[in-house]
Amino acid sequence: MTTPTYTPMELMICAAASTLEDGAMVVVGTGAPCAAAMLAQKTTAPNLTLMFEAGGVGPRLPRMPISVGDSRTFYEGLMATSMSDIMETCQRGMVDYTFLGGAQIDAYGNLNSTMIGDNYQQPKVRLPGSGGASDLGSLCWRVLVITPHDRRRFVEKLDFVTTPGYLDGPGAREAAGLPPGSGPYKVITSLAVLGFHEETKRMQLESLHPGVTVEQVQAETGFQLSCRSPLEVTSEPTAAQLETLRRDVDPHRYMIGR
Amino acid sequence: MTTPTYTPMELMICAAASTLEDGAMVVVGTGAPCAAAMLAQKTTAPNLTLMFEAGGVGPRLPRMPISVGDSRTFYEGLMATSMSDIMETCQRGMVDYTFLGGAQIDAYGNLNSTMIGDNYQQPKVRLPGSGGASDLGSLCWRVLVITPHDRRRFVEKLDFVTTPGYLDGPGAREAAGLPPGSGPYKVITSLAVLGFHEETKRMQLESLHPGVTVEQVQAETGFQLSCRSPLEVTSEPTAAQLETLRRDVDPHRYMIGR
Amino acid sequence: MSTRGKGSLFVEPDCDAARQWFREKPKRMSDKVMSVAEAVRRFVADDDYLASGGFGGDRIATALLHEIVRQRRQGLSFAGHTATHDFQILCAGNDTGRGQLLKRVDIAYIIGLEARGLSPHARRVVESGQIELCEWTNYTLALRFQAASMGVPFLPVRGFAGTDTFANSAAARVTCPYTEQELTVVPALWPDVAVIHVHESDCFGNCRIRGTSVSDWHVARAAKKLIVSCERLISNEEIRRDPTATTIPFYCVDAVCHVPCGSYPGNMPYEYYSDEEHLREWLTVERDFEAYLAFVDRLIFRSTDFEEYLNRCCGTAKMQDLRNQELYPS
Amino acid sequence: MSTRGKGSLFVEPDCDAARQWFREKPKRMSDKVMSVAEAVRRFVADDDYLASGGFGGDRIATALLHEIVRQRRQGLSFAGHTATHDFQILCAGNDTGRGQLLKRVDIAYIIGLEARGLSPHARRVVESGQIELCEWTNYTLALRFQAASMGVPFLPVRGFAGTDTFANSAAARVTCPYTEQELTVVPALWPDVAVIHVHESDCFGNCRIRGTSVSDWHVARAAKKLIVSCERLISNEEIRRDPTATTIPFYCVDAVCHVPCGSYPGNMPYEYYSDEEHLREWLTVERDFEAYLAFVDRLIFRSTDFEEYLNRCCGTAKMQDLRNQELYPS
Repeated sequence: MTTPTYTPMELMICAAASTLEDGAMVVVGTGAPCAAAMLAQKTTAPNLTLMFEAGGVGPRLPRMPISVGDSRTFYEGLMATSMSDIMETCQRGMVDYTFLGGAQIDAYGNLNSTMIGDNYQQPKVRLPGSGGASDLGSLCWRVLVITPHDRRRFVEKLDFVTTPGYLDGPGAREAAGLPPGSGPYKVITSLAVLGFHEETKRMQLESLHPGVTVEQVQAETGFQLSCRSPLEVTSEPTAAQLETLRRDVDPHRYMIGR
Repeated sequence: MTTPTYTPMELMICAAASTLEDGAMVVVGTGAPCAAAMLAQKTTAPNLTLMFEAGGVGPRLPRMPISVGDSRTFYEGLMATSMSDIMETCQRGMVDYTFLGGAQIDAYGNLNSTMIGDNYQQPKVRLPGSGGASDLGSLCWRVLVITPHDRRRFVEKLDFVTTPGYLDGPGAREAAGLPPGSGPYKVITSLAVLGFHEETKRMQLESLHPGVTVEQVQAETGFQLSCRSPLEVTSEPTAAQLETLRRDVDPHRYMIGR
Repeated sequence: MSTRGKGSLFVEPDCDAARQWFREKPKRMSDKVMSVAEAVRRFVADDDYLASGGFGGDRIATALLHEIVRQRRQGLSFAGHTATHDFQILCAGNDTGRGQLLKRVDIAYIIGLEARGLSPHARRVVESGQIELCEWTNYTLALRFQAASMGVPFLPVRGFAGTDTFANSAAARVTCPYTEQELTVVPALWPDVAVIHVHESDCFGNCRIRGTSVSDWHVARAAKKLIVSCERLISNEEIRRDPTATTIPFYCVDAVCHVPCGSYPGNMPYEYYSDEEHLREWLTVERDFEAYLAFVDRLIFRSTDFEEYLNRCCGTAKMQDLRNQELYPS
Repeated sequence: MSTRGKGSLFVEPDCDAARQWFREKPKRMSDKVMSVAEAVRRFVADDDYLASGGFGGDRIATALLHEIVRQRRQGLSFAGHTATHDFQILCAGNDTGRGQLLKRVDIAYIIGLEARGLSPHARRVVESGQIELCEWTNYTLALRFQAASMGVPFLPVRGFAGTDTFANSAAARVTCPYTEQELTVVPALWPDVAVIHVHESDCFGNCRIRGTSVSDWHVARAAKKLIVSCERLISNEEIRRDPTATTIPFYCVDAVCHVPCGSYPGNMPYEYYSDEEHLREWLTVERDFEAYLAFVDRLIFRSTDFEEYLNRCCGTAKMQDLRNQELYPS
């Protein structure tokens, strides 16, 4: 038996897809998260319900949407509704997962998609802002992040907390009035899969991608990482995953070509 | 020229219709208010927009609805929406008029449609309750009442304040947080048309129906009435009003037969 | 002014408890079609808080309401949100020798059937003092469903204050942090179970409603368990042909019952008008208690199902007449 | 935690002032069809607070936005509620030698065009510090429109707290009178004027939208003045044939502009897909400031109207291709 060859992006998408169990509801964005959700739906989670923040519910995605509000997000869908309906559905506790990203992430899974720099009035780079991220990161049960892994992104202190992770540690979400039991769940990077320590709420290594070392991951991370024990090796994409991903999910290689 | 003959109910409906100016928006119920609004629309106020609290907007009423939620309320209508949309439209200040009724009314135009008796826990008669009345009476600009005139209804003190009129006098609505400038406007009865004194906010006689005296009205009223000066005589229905009312609005004499 | 009405809260506005419920609610697209009897057996429990869709006598889930009475549920709380004929049906479970179906009622509008008059039996039930009451209005009760469907503990409203209605409600007052204005707020209301009649549903519970939605958009989303009955069972392909038309998504729904004419004797927009003759019969017969007992015995308790009721009250000729009244009013 | 973010309120959440406006708004069913130029001239004033419907590059009122730029409105406030290409268009009015169109922006999402990347010119405008900013999120900004459309000064939300986003917003905290829980509330936002592109409207402004409504149901009701552009002008009879389909009623609308392909280069559900090629051209050309000035000069300032822009960017063959992409995606 030969090991299938795959790109880091393919590994990330497949790892993310494996996280989504059948019968769950997930608010997804464009790009890798959408590919992961589509892949899950076409393989292990046929009853996964995809939702998009502009109002699309349960589409038969003909191809990946370019915008989370474009018509692909409700193509042959179950419902085309409003942004409020989606957000309220999250707020009342119906939605299991969301995928978020950002320019920076810290040890507690807080995310920055607002600005780089140390002065809000005069940012070095002004980024788009929260969009729906802060809402979804507050209101869905579990937040998944897919991101390249480097020191510029994995930082000790964010320039701006756009979206709450575990804020400054245990109990902080609840103290801020965010729903108990919600928060960051997995961070799937180009090097590893990370989770959050149950008590400290700090990010910890759960599995290394094949061939990657702890030292390599730590070197690309701006804060101290602990390791869950036993530390595992990330499952490689299955042949079925890769075939479906390449043939049905992203035939034009929008994502996996990156 | 002969005076047209008409019933007291016809007079009340025509007087109410004359109150509604063209281009206004009005939330109506079933019965006399609906007849008045239809009559206004077919005579002097073609641009009157009828709304019903269950969600009907701008129907071409084929006949009078039996329920404010039945399908007549949006028959060939402009919009079939929700109760919240109607109430919110009132709350944000779009709606000029509403018609309300009740088992009792007091000098400040407060209305009771909840119970008769002096003990809430054990009422002599339990009535349906507010329905949308308290909402509409709070949120529309002007409240119109069409009612038979007798001492049982026109009382010094209500058994239960279901719907706020001017509560206990000047400034009370505003103090309760109700929108400034809103409140009871006209009370059209079987004997007279009454309004509210600008300063005291108490009900006052504005016009007597033909042949009715001040003494007669006062005798049927459980609180002291003042008179606007000059006190007028209620305009009789015009021949055009009566013809339209009888032929187009209520051909089956549901209301005008009473 | 008091800062909180003295009425009782029948449901605590606890968002986090509700979140936990909704988290665990099954969200697979499974076939949920079942009989009315099974749906009520599985999803309506004694002591549940019940909400009923439509507008009293318009687009009501008559078959489901009958079945709740027939299965003799006990101790229910109920949202009397312009409840007219629906409330009248439920009252057949009180003081008719089968325990007490209704125990607590949030009132906006009950007992009356709008222009048709008051229900004598509903008056008997409510005036006897056996039911705990809390006063609301149509909008504030709608707003309570909206708060629940949004997942927040309260929503503000500008009306309602200064009245005995407020004083006998469980509404409260807060100060607006922007305007310093005092405002009324109402607490979120998650019904344990709701019954809603719709025009069309697929087997998973994706539903369409034509005409006014009254408060059902919010009721459907606020309810912990939701049973829908539908005039027509349609394919999932048909739902997907026009996703804009979907009013209630499958993940809100626990059971789908196919009940043609299911709103009878109520009005169903674009389908059939209300049977005013039969509704008048209810009101008349209720005046005579013995006659009333025989009436509900025959029509509800000793009918096997809604179809039998329908056959007893409304033959095909009459239904055709109601369809004509609806489609060609004059 | 601070009880109020330090961001500025660009619009006071004064329900009573808004009520007065809505009371005086004309509510006759009059013919409101007019040209884009006339609608903008009459209903968009300098210093207005502007809201834009759709979702950045999906169902946007491109023609109206171009015209606002072309007529050189100054000092506008703007709701950046997933504002992508719409924000990019408005930024053509800043730093291009014609004063400053944008002055203050409530931000949920601007500058970025989702997966397409960031707009260099929008970054120039925002990073220069000339625009006053206040931070929000997509939902909280939607909720601000909802509060305004409901006529209440604020609405609560459970998210958003504990972040720098909150700290730089004008959100506040209140205590729930039922649960004693601290909750975030956001202030009502009444835009002076909103522009929304819809599928169909009659001449009075009764509108239909197919597909997701994003926040437009609330934006339309919150806006003091509302201009709609539509793909198709339909008869009032057609509106009355299906009142359930009406999303925006005439009494919210001040002007109706018939603009086929009016969302181009954005996506219009069931009509045409976004022109990604043209959107890429905008992003590319913006990198070179001189080229950018010439680009917007030619396409906006020196085009007479949207039709001319459309002819310059998108011939019939390309539009047919976008229609095919929309209707037969693969």
